[in-house]
Amino acid sequence: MTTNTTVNDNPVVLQVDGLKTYFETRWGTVKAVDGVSFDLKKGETLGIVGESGSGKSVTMLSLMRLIPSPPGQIVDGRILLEGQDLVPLSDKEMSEIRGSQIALIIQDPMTSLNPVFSIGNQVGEAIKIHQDIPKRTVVQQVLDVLRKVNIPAADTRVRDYPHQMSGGMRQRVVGAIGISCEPMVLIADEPTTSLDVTIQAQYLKLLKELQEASDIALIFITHDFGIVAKMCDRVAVMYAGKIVEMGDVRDIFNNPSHPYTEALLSSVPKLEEDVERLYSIEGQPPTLHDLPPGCPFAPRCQYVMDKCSQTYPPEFNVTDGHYAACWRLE
Amino acid sequence: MTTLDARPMADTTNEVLLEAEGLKKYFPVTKGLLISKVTGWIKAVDGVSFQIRAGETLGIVGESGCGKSTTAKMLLQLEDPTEGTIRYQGKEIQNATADERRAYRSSVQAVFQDPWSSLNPRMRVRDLIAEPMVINLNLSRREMQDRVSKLLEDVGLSSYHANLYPHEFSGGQRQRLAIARALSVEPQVIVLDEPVSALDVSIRAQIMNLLRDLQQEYNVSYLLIAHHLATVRYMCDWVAVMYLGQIVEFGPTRELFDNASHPYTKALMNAALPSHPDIEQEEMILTGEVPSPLNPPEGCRFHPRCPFVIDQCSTVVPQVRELAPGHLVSCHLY
Amino acid sequence: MAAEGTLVVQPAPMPARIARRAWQLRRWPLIPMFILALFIVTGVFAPLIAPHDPERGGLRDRNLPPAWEEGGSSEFLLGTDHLGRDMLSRVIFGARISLVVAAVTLGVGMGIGVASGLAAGWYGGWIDEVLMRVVDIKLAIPTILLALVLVLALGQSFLIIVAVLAIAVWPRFARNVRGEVLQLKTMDFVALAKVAGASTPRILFIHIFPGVINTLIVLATLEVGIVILLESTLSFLGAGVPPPTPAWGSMVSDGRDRLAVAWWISTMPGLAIMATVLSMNLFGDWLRDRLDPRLRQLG
Amino acid sequence: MQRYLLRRILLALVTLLAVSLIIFVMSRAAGDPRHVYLDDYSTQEDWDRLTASLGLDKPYYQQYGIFLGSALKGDFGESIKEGRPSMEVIIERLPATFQLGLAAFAFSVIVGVPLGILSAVKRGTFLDMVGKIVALVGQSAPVFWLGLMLVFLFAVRLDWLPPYGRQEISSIVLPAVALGWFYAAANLRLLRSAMLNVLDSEYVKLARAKGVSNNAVIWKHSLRNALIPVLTFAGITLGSLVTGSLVVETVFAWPGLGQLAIQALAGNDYPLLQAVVIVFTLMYVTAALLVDIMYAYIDPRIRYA
Repeated sequence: MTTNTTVNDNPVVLQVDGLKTYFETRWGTVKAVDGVSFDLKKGETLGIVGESGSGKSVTMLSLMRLIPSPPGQIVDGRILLEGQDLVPLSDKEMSEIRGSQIALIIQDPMTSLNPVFSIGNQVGEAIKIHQDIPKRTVVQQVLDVLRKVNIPAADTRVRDYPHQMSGGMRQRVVGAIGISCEPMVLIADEPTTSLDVTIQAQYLKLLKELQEASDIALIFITHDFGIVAKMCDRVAVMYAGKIVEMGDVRDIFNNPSHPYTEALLSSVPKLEEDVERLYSIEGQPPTLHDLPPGCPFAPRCQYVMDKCSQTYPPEFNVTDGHYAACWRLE
Repeated sequence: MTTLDARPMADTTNEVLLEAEGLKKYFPVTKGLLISKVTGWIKAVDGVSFQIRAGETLGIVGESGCGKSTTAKMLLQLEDPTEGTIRYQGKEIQNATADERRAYRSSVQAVFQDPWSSLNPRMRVRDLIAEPMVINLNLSRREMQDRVSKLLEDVGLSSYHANLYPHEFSGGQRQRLAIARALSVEPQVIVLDEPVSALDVSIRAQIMNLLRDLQQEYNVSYLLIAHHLATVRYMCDWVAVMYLGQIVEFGPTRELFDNASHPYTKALMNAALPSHPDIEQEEMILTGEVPSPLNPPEGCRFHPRCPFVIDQCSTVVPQVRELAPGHLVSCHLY
Repeated sequence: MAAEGTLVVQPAPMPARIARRAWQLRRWPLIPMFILALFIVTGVFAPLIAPHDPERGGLRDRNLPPAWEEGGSSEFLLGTDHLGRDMLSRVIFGARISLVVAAVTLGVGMGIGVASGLAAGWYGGWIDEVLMRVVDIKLAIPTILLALVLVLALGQSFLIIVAVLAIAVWPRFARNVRGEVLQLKTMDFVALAKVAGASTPRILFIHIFPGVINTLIVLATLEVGIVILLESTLSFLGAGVPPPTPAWGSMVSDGRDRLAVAWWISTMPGLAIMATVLSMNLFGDWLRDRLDPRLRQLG
Repeated sequence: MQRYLLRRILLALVTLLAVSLIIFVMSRAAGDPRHVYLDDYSTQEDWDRLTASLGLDKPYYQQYGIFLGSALKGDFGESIKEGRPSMEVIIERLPATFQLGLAAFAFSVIVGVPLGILSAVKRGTFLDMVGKIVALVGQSAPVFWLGLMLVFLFAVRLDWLPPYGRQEISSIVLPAVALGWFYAAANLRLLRSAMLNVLDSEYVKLARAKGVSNNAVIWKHSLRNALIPVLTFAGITLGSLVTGSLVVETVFAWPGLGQLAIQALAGNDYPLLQAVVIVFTLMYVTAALLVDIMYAYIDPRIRYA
């Protein structure tokens, strides 16, 4: 496990401040991301945990400025990458930043590579766009980066097409594209959900090594606390478009302070020990249009109080750097 | 037969319901322009034996392509075994009479992974749940309705849901409907093929607990197919680990998880994600990927990826050892 | 979760559902539906609606322009043709032929197409192979040419026309139904029906066929347009329903050499064809979006 | 790839064989060919001679064999009306048909492809509207009527272009537009929906995340993928391009194969008609084969299958 004492002193590379991304749908405004703030230091790994519809993927797309518009739009907030706000940038300015300073690894290795271009072509594309270097050097760099992600026989496989590779290999290629221009921030959106366990383990190890080698700040979007436990320094738990709890990984695991975090942690079976009975969170995650006022988790919460269904709770500090939005902490 | 025979010799007294012996399923690989000819066989399942006993749960774990789902399909008669026998209450089903086959159909039901594809979107919940009863039982309309209502309540829904269509339910609720449908003919065995892996995290516990409760109430046995080890630990009495079409290790759940012995089982456990950041995991990451079942490796099938490989692994098929009562492993190290 | 990143669609609460219904109502394609209704009504009640006898005209009234042109008369709203027959009445009666031909052809073609598509998709193997080859072969022979040859060989009659057009439309039904069945076949609910002991006919009729109906409805609306176009092309070439029955295609042909003197003889029936086919297409598009946007590439 | 192509070629041959069989059966079903050549004044001797020379005294399968054998040599007998080998007549007409087909194809690509892409990219804008109208007219207006309307407008009223024939270069404009419009519409619709699908895909998302500019996303990443369904369509509807040429050539008195086919039909000229049908089929099969090769070029999943 990483020791975060060293990371703590690093400078902040990414600061997100009051981010709101809304979608206009025929059912009304969907507040997919509704006031999300966090920061990320050099070399740090932040986990963003949530279920489907929690807003974690929309957060990721907002950071990349890839929200399909219409219907979506960043309506408020700032995304500061090394002090530069990404929100007001034009498409052209943003595409210079995408892939070079902030990069993305997406979920499904089967659909995230273009079927009609060779691997080498797809990995080299970002390099060609962002670096002004001769063709020969591009080829060399492509091979280097493919070797970095441990693709065996990289010099022959560059000419392969995606359909000729296994899921694990494709995901490595997607990873290679992500790191090809040595970004400051790398966002990994559930990069291992469709991989087998042993392949997942290989991939997580690889990501860790890559991150440590060049001090990338990594954001891990996931629904699985196991990945957080294995990979992350800090974690933000999202529910219905908001961060409900955030803090150091150990603090969260040892002292989950939001009832949702607590419930999620105790609803997962454990590999290491027998569990008599899992805690089960009743009900369903809410739909994001016409959310009730107050805390969206209130209808499923075992500690619910009158206040909860009236006003959304502010963030209460639990310990230094660990806060949760729950009235119980008042 | 040198493949591992995962039929517990040990201390259970429960009656054996369903038994598989030496099950094999080979899929032909064909080649040809207009008329195709067989050029090879994919050995999806290659000699698998196990038992399912009354009221117990057997788990089969493994990665994709290990043959666990094909095994389930053979039990459900969705695929015909290439070789081997399936016995239900001591009777072989391959050469059973039509009546016995019908009895088997209603005794073995299934719940699949994808709750979106396992319910016909054009049928009302009432008809979906009743379908197995309509086919297999001779009930009056009234009895049928009463049973649908009871089933809905048993799986945590209400009888008024019977008039709705599947698209009006969430993933977790649909999985509940699928379970109600499987239970409708009061089967003895339900094959659960990855029943929770497509669901949201907060819903998984609901469904796992529901399945455990229903097992008590209906005294039904489960065959659980899964890739997630912790789920298997929570749900099962017995666990079989499969690799490339064969069972490599088998035992009572607790024994197997505490004393995992086959290198593949160990690797799976180490690759699984920890439940707390302080849990130190042994660094044992397998290299390479699962080889093609078209030409499985000689000797022990795991040897090309095995960190503890010794000379004989590549030539000799390992013997099966019993390490503890009921705990079997197929490996040269023991 | 498979749907990660998209918004979860859950049963919407009642008010929202009502709102959605209203929203959909507002998007009904009113104009195309009105034209289609007009087409069907005039087709069925042609003798009651038409102001004149479509097959008789007076030599005195030859080549009269439509009412709004100079020299037009309000007696012949759309003018008259070279034999002095009322264009409006002829267009109205033409709807009848198109309607009947389209309905019968579609019925026959769809029946054959669905049956063979179901068989090919479900059983696969050589049935599938043979069927798809037949479809390929059919596509290789130009429909119109095949129709012309058949009409020439077997004589010009309503039955022959319908048979020829049915031959033209069934492959598309077969191909699409087959594709749909192949996909439905892999759905878990089909496997579960087998597990429950359902017989093949039960699976085909309770689980597979209803899944194909949407596709069929949409495809049928699109094919109606194609049938009408084919029928009019045949009658334009003189191989359609035999004269003097007024068919739109042959009416266009009548005006061919008179464009300079009486442009309306060709224009009016052509507009009728286009309006009908256009409405069918718009209606089909709308239906498809409503029933299943997945079918967008149908064809 | 080789196996894929080999299979395609084999299937094309099977198709040709089947079509030849259909033609043979139909020509026999259409009536006794001897009646076409001989009239009431011919003698029994004439009959017998013709019977022997046409091979009508032999069993049907042998007759088919003879038919096939001479067809392979390009010999379809003499055209009744022209009194010379059918193939000769056809070869004279081929250039005109090719010209028209190519011009129509060019029109359909030049109009359909850019409009299809732009309507997808600029969905809901004025351009999309224009695309929609072009597509709807192309799909709904009968080709023959569209042709006549073009003649009426551009030849009769405006007198810009010749109404029919093949004398001047400008003669080709109207028939090409009339014939090409339907395919332009089809290309447009297919490309638009395929582009919309592709633009929504994960790999386009990843390409954008790499920093690929909007234009490169559209022209490089999306178009090639979106062309796959368009090509599939082209493969299965080339047959109707031929059909269309029958009608258009008739409307515009364009001296090509289509017009020849209609003339052959009208004149009961069976040997000529058979030849025309076979040539049409051959053209279709070849075009479909070309599409299959293109397909393999565009989609590596086929190339390396």
